[in-house]
Amino acid sequence: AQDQQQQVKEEEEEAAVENLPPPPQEEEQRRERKTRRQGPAQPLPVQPLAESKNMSREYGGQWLSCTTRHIRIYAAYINPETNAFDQTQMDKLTLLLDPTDEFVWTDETCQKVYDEFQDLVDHYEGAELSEYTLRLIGSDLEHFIRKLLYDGEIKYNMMSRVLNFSMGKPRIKFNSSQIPDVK
Amino acid sequence: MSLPLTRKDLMIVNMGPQHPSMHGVLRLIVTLDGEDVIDCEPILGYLHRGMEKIAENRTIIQYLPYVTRWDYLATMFTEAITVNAPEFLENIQIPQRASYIRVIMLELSRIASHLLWLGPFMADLGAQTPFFYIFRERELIYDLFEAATGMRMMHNYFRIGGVAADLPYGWIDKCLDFCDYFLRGVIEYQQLITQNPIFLERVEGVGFISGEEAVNWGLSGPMLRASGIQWDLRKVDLYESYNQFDWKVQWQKEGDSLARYLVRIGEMRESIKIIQQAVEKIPGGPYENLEVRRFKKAKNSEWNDFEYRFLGKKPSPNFELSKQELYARVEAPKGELGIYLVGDDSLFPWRWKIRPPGFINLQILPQLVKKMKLADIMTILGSIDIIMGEVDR
Amino acid sequence: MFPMVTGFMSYGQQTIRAARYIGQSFIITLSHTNRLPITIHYPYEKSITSERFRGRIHFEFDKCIACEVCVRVCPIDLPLVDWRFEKDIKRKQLLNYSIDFGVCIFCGNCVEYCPTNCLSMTEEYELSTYDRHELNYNQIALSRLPISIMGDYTIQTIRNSTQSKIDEEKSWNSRTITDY
Amino acid sequence: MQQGWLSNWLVKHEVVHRSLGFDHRGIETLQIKAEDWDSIAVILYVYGYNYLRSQCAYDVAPGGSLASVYHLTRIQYGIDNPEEVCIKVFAQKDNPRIPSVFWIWRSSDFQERESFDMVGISYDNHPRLKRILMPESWIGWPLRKDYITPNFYEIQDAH
Amino acid sequence: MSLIEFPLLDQTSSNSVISTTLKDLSNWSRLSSLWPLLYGTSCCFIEFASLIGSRFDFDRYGLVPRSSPRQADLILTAGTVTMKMAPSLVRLYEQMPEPKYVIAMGACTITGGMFSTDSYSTVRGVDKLIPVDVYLPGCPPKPEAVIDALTKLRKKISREIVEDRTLSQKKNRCFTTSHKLYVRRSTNTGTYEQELLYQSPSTLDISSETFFKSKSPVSSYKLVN
Repeated sequence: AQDQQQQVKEEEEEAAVENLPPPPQEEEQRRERKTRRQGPAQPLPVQPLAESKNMSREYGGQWLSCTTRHIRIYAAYINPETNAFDQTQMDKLTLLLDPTDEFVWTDETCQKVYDEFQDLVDHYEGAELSEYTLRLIGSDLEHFIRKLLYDGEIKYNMMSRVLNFSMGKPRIKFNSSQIPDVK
Repeated sequence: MSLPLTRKDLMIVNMGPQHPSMHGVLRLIVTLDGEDVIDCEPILGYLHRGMEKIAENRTIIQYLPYVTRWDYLATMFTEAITVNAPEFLENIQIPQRASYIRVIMLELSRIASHLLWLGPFMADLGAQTPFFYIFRERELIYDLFEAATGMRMMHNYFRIGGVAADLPYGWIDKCLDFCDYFLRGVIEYQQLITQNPIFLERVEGVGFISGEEAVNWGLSGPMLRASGIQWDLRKVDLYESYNQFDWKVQWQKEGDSLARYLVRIGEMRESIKIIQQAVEKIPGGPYENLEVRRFKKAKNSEWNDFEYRFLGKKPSPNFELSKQELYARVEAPKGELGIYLVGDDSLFPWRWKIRPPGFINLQILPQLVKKMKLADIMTILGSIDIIMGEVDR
Repeated sequence: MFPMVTGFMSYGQQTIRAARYIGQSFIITLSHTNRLPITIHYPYEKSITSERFRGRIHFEFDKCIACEVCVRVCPIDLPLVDWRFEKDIKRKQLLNYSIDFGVCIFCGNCVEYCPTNCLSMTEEYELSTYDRHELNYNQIALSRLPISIMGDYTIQTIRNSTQSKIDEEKSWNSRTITDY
Repeated sequence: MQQGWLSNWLVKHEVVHRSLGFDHRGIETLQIKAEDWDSIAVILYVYGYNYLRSQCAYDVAPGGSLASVYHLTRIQYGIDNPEEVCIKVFAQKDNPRIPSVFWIWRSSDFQERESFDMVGISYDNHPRLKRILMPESWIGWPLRKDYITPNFYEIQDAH
Repeated sequence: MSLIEFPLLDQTSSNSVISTTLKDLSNWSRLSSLWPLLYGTSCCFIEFASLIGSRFDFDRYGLVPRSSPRQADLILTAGTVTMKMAPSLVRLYEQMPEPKYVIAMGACTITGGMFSTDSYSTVRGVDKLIPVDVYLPGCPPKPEAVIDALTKLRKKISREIVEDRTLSQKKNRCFTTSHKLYVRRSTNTGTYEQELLYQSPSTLDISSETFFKSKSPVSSYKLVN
């Protein structure tokens, strides 16, 4: 057990280092992986007979999720039509994109986010399935959405019930390169 | 212990973090065998906001508004400890009037805290009426606080070396009126609650803690005093000017929920006694140590002496903490509220450890609810009197 | 036979005891019948806030010397002071000043430490909006004076207990909340 | 360095420790090696320190060691100025391990878990040492001076 | 105008007298029985509780505090929401029946307030989690201010067009994929006191051994602020 803990502590040290911006070769690997995957990311086929099931208490009995406004990631299978929520299928991740309709989405922009999501899931291969990891994925997706918004690819949905402009007030002639990059 | 680990008929109930009688965002995972509690795991941290980390990046002046959010029922106590720790660290004297004002405010705050313990505690037991009664009194305390400090709950009133402002005109009379009124209120509560047969059935003998156990678990405040230990930091530590008043430590020896209830009710009356005495003989003079001692430069000069050099009118926003450490504490309504402060010769403390009474008192909960009934969890949790703001910080 | 009798007797005693406590509680309830109602019918009646009440911050542009003390004592470094150093007058010229009330916690530190008293607390607390970005007040919005509750003739004002003592001699046409 | 009487007492009974002087309120501070701490804790408990007021862990310096501080008090019947002592145990940052005093003072239950959660000291023999305040899957020790907050969307400034 | 898309001006809803009256009736009935969820995490909840008390008495507005989200249609997020609490808040919100309204009460839930700097666990504003109808600043707001926010919410409801909802009922944007992440058991299993009896030698179950060996967080879009 001691070795194990020592190892953990070493990794702890690494963690502090690795929270810094990723080194350039990391970026290259990402790009590489992007090119490796052919075509757009495909969702898994719909399971028409899926039922809502809950997890056992060994896994906490709670939804393992990342729940920000525009990105909801659940470690479960969700049927898109019936909303059946099968929590026992923990080998699947389901992304619900902008359930509160803050933005206007087209199929292309949706697909962009799905591609990004697939890339991130591939990147975290072998990492632990925990709320922390899902949050990392979800936060990166939120940043991606913000970039899309500032580049004008998606727009605020002015027909939605509430107008929060939660990613910043609309501004004229402003894009993501003008956002100061604070470390 | 002959209980098998996994029995088929054990039921696991998840209470919280959003549950009306969880006093905030506590989460309990309770393992039940029928009605009996076999195991109870408290999960905290749903309100963890990183107060200690924030303190490491704030001057004391900047940090003062934060502290009332630890224990938002007894707000004055958190402010008191936040100014007391640097005062001890830098040997700042406070004028007598400021000390008296502080005592009055602290005791009012203690009453407010105990009141807001009483209401939800009775609501947990099924009695809804006291909740409305206590809010009637609490609003009066809020009025007093708002008149003196400007806010109903988050006062930001204490300063290093005194208080932020003197009491407004007419406040003292109103405070005395409140004392007279509240003594009647306490009698009303006792008539309504203390003799009530249903209440007695539900609290008597529930959640028993022996004296040794209480000390070993590090309990403090009414939890400790209800188990027969006369331990009140106001008597033990002699801070502010509590030794100038005539009052008694409230304690009981039964150690159950009823004893804790009686201790708190008694403390409210003692607090009124202290307020009445303090208001009667409040001295004149400045409400703030207008000249905060100049550190480092003239180390050994006596305060107010000829050689003594004064720094300025108000404690400057750049109040510097010297490279020393200490553990300061006050007797908050829930127990011992302590600060372990490590200074670093800079504006910011190096470490600001909060010793919250609720956090320490809560850890006995799993042991207390074991082998009790499910409905007793509410009683026991209510009698511990936790506030998640200070448990999680 | 004997245990049954004692059972009945103890049951009877309990009943009497319970009835007595219920009666006692009812007396307390009834004792409240002759006091005045204490509910404030808020939009039509408003309680007068205390003089030290910390509401929205009022800012006077001309008094400010851009010293940034308010920023330094603010727990979150909130006030945004935008100034430029003017070489000809050798002084800092304030350009913009803004406080975001979506972040402000109304602690009053800035008001207490402001050297020129250009900041002050008003009694305005009805600040809720539909859009969070509207809460970011610039110097123009900050210098707006709120309508005093006492000056508003459509509203009945209510003094709470701490004010009634002070102005006893003044005859206001306002209700007072007292429980005493 | 002036030695307090408790330090003298411990010297008399050949207990390994180092006196760190007195803190600002005149409470004696002792440093004890991590490997001796469980046995010395028993000695102190038997001596009469039955009340663990507070347990605190902090990062002594960036890149330096970690410290675990214990404030002990002796509660007795009818005593006004009880004896107090402050114990410091230091641990290396790469492998911070300190014996737990859970089995002596139960009051350290949550506090040691909190110290584990915040600073990352692992207390040996603590029965349920896991994260208490942060989510259970959190990574990193937030109260260390070299902690870097992750780039989560929720904790970035509202735009 | 790069960021917003204005609503089309061709209103599809008919503006006849009868439908308007019906709309008004439904809005009126909605706004006069807003049942709030008793959701409170910290200090603001105490002010919210004073509203229940006799001096402010918010039952005057038809507000009956409910403990279950299934019966509530208004949530006042009273108090700080931390990252640990965020999934619970979203879950509570999702469990509420439509139509549901949110009032962000207090500075913490608008922008993070006093915890918007240096805190490593506070969510900076609940509109990062759920849509917010009315923002109510103050720390904590006075109970009168809460009533004022409620009045503004009622005003908003009274102007609401029912067709909005049905129009926006679109299909879910849902994407399921399989992952190769390592699944771990939770440590919060409800066996707490029992662990004392069994004394496993290494209860220290620090996860994430595999995490940092190969992985580092991908932070390619560092759009911080």
